[in-house]
Amino acid sequence: MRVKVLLFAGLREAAGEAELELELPEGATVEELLTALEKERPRLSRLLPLAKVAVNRRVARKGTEIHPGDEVALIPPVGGG
Amino acid sequence: MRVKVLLFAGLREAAGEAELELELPEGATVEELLTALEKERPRLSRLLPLAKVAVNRRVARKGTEIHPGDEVALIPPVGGG
Amino acid sequence: MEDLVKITEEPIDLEEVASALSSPELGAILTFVGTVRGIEDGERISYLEYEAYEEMAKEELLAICREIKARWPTVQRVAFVHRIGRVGVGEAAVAIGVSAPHREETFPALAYAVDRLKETVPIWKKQVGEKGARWKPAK
Amino acid sequence: MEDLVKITEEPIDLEEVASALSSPELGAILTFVGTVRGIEDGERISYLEYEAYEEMAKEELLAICREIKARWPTVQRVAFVHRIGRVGVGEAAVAIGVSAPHREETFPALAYAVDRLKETVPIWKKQVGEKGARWKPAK
Repeated sequence: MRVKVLLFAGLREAAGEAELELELPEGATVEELLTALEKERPRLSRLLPLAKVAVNRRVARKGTEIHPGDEVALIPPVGGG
Repeated sequence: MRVKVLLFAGLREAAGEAELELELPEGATVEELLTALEKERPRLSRLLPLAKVAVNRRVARKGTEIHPGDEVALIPPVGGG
Repeated sequence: MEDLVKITEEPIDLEEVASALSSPELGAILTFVGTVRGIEDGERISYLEYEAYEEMAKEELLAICREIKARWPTVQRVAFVHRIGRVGVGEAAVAIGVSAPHREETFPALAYAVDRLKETVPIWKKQVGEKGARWKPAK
Repeated sequence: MEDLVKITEEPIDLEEVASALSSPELGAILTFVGTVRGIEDGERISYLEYEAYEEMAKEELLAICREIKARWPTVQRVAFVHRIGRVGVGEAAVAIGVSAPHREETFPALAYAVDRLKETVPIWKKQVGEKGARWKPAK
């Protein structure tokens, strides 16, 4: 499946794009997504360990499975206000 | 000496005036002022025990002496805000 | 800029309060607004009527400003605006604010400012409602 | 009336925040405004640039509104307005407010709201100053 991943803040700048697409096996976990992403975008490797992953706008665990149509986003450390 | 006394809130309404004058011996204390006031305005007697007395805009003790030209005010229980 | 201490018959201008507390070093502005409730202990209220011993109230409020800055030294500005005269239901009777570079001390400082206003400043309120009019001391 | 949750590129309108929190039963309105400081750790700042994952940020803010009202039940309204894009020194980046019939619960509720905003809501700030630009996580 093709999964769209939203990027923000430092991760967006490091990637040079606000969203990207990854090819993943259906039902791949968040952890597998991160591994695939690090392989495809090595320049994100320093920032990825600090980021949380949101699936459908909720922070997900490493083992959460991703399904077609899910909204996936990488959340680097936040700092509103 | 003639001493001007400012009245506020319930005391002002009970007295029917916002300020009054009392004749007191020079150097009379706050306590003596209250006694004289109660005698001259008996209808204030219920409210006077609840009030503080300010001399020159500071809350004074019973023994504080009043001098000519002092600004005396009766402060019933406050409730701003 | 000085602290803002004002007793006024005009409606309270929140922009004036915000601007008195604003400065490029002060990143945290905390403001309390007290408004007139339409119901008190089950009684429908028409309006409140506030009265102040203005000169003494201003001196007391300035003293509270100094106390706050001594006790919470990061707080750099304090504002007190109290309306007097008739204040209708839903309208602001008082606005109290503090500002500091960071927010931590603004919360205890403002809570203290509100408490002290109610305890020691010569301002009185008469509640006028369906059961008549009466002077209400602070709770 | 609903809670106010808004993420906007426009300057924050404090009147809108006050009006969202106002109602004749709600006598206590407490508002925090966070502004951009001109100096951070000795560095002169030009501006901050805020970015949000807007859809998720709004859902998180609405969840915080619900948490607050569950934990401090007298709090009846909550407002969060966060500016995004470039915010100049001295300008407001965020306004957060709560209102209740009486003031007691507004203080802990608002302190909690500010803390939670900084910890969990997907909004980022880039500080641009004389030493360059960098993303700043919350302290």
